[in-house]
Amino acid sequence: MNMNDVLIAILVLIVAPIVGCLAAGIDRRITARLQGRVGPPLLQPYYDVRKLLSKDNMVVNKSQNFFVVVYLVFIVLSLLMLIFRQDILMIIFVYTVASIALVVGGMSTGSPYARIGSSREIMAILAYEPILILYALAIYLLTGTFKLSAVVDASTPLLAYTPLIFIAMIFVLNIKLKKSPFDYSTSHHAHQELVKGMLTEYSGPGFAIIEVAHFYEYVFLTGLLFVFWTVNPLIGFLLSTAAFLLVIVIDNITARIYWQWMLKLSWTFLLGISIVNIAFLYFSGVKL
Amino acid sequence: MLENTIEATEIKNGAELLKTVEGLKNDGYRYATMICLKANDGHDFIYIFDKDYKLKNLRYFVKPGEKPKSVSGIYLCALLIENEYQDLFGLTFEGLAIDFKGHLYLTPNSPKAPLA
Amino acid sequence: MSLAKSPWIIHVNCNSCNGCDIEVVACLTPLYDAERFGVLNIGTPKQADIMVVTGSINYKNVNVLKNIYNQIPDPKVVLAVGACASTGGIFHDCYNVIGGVDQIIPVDAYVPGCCPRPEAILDGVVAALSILESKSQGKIKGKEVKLKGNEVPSNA
Amino acid sequence: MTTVIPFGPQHPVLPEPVSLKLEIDNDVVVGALPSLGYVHRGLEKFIDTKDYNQTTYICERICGICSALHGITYTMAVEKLFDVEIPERAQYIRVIIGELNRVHSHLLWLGLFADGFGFESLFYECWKYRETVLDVLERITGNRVIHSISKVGGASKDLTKEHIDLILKMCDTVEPQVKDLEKVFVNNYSVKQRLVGLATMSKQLAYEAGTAGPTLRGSGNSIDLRESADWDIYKDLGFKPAVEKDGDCYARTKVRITELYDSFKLLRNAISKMPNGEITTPIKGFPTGEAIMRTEQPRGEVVYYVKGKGTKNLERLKIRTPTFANIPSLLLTLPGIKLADVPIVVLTIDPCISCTER
Amino acid sequence: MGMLNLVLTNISRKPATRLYPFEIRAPYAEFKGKIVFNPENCILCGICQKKCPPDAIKVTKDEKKWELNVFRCIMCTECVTSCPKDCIIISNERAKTGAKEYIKILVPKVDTPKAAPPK
Repeated sequence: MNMNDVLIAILVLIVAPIVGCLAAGIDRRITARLQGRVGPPLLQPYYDVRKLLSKDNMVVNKSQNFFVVVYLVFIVLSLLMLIFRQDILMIIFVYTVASIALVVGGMSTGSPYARIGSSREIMAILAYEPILILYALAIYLLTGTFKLSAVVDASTPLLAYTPLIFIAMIFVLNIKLKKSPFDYSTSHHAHQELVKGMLTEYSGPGFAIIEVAHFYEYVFLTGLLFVFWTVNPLIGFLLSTAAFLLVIVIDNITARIYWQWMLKLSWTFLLGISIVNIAFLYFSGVKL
Repeated sequence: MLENTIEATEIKNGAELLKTVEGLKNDGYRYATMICLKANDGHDFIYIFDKDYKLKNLRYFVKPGEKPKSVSGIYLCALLIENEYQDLFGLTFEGLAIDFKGHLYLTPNSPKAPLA
Repeated sequence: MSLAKSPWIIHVNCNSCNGCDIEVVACLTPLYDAERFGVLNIGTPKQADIMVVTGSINYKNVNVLKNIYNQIPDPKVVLAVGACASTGGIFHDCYNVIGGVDQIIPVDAYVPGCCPRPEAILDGVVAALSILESKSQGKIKGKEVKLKGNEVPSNA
Repeated sequence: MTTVIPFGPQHPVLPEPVSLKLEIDNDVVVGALPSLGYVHRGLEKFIDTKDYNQTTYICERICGICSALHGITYTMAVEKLFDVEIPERAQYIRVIIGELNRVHSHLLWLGLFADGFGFESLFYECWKYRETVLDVLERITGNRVIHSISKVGGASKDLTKEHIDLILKMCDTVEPQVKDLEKVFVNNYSVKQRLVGLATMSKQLAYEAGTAGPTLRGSGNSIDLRESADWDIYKDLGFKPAVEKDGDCYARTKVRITELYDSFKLLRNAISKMPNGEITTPIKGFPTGEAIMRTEQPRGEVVYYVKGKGTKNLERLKIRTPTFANIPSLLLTLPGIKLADVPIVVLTIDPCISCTER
Repeated sequence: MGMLNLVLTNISRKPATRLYPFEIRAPYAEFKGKIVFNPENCILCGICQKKCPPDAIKVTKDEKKWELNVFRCIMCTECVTSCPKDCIIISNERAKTGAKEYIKILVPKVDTPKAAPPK
């Protein structure tokens, strides 16, 4: 690790939450416009975080704060690993640890809403995890290594051989951003079934840290989609932005459906198209 | 003397009430509601049933101290209104499907039997 | 200035006739869009700043109200919306009504009307914001309302 | 092992304190017990201190959503005690305000229902259209929510030519918007996933459980008090009840959407047939006797029983509201459904807790 | 695809929002905003107090005082229609939001009431 890497790491730590905050602001603004409203200012997520930091922290138990910090640290870690083009399989597992930390934090509070929200989040993890693994597998098949740097250094974009996995990844983005139709565990707007789901018992600074971690998560998730077209960073950026906008529109034109439906969708349709894509890669033996 | 009283069939005792209500259910009547009035130290009940937009009323006088019979065994939907009268008039119904024990609306702190 | 830009409200219906409630919800809908000020209707008291109370207090919901009030982290502001929440309104001498919200918990601002227009409720939220700001600067804590069975104040 | 989840009393899906103790076994409800009393004010006692005119305002505040029809039903019940016939124009005014009330109430319910299954943008859409109706009501009666249009002996405000134009214009703008909404509620895949086959009640069950309004009609029972003789003006307007056979949440939604169209038709008919003339009859003396009056509110049939004793105060006022009749049906439909469906099933009867508990 | 149409129309049009504190729609003339009392002609008959359903109006004859609890008033306009001297009017302005408010007005000139107040 040289000096340059440390600088990049620090830069990422500073820039990622700003980008994520703007993305969250754009998300809320576009959602409002789709609903025929004016919507909050662009920097509203930042105001929210600032306010939450100045409030009292009411916790049910001490471990709750610990899990929040674990969540933040592992999200940041997975983002840094993505930036430094590390092992994609490793990135996925670190990211899963982050999600699990949040689930355990929700479980530890004992509130029935948080518990049900957490168990639904586990279902969500079950739903998207196989697709992420297949995504990693596709990279392995195409480059012969799990290292992301191989994808970045290649001259053909990843999307050229993995269009079906890209579609599946858009659904993963949808599930992870907790947008309708997959917003059962918790979400920013929807509050109908479980109040705030697994985040019900968080308040003040604890909740602010979750929000900040969400900003990192926005960047990380769109980063995973960016990988599909690294040859030309501009196209990669447009691609991930388009996917992000698509998720917002889908959020606004669907109702929330059951987690059973989500599992069915991901284990049949999404897994199906991913496997078809993998099979194509395996049998044709194409390389980037 | 009151004018425009509503037509109602007089019922003598609890057993007759249950029998009549049973008969009305078999005739395809729908339970609308029941009205409780204070009268001569006791309570006057008016049961209202509906079929094809026509009302059928039963009037039943509950003597002071008598425990009225619940019709919630026949019409389940009667349980809410009977629980309500337990709260508001301090009555005790016999054979309620779900008994809130006089705490459907009121808590131990609120006024007791406010309409009695 | 940190609080005034992102007030999250929790709406508590105590004894209201729905008139004020639907107007509170109407504030969030496209025509009035309270989210312009960063207002979010949050379901859980632990993340709320402003408590919007509609309707008067009765003997059964008094503990619900106290519970929710105690769960909101400081600084917090209580906004009483409508005639019933302010004074008991038309129901003030019903047997099961204790009175306005201020009989039980400290109220910071009132919105008159039966029912208040959404504009009036927005005015109330704006008034609550400045109170919230001064409370946060002066580090004023809301006092804990004791929960003891179903007890009610003697003056009620 | 079953866990007990307290649904409410402060639950964000409903702006009202409905409280259900749900026994959950693996995400499936096995038992439900409603817990009422969070909105109980005790209005039926109020008649001791307020005279029969003031009681109109109290009845209107039983519920802020169907407020106009509460006021109208109460005044019609008291008019039965006085045995007076009110002018025809006043009756038409009551029909018009009542139908406007129904339009706004059904749009409100559609919105809340959409919110219940997590469809935020549809919720906002419904409430956006509802504002047009509220604007018209405000222009006519001076208040957005509580209208105070009916008083004992007639109507308190007359409809001017301008008001009638406003209503007709409102019908023309809102009707196509309802068509847009209907497309989403009836055709959207995700909405159908949630609603079809949920909380089904057979025709017989719904009838015997004493349900009222769209809950009853959604199960194939053609019972609508507007068809009965109690409020005979609807006969002249050519009213037919909206009925669906399936008895699930989807059918109840369709009933309400059809009723919206019916209301627009009734409004147009009523306006074209409205006669000129007086809007009030003088009332002399004090009410005596007893009377039962029933009308069809947006949520179903409401039963008013009034008893006068010859003074300015009534002796007894009893109100059986539609939600009061519909809540027992929840005990029958809730067991066996998923926890995620509880808000939808509770909302599908269009619960109005402040009506129920008064 | 009905909803897609709706959201796309929404985003292509101007938002429906009325920017309330910056853009105020003039209240309708019919709107019942608040009670305005004009003490000039008041005879302290107390009919408004008797008619008021929420008991918001209090008339004290000895102190010549007319009081209105603004936060209890329900804008039913019973007092407006029943006032024999037309002292009470309803304005289409909204009552103020904020601290609790009582209107207390001293009635300057009191004639003996011509019509005896009802019992």
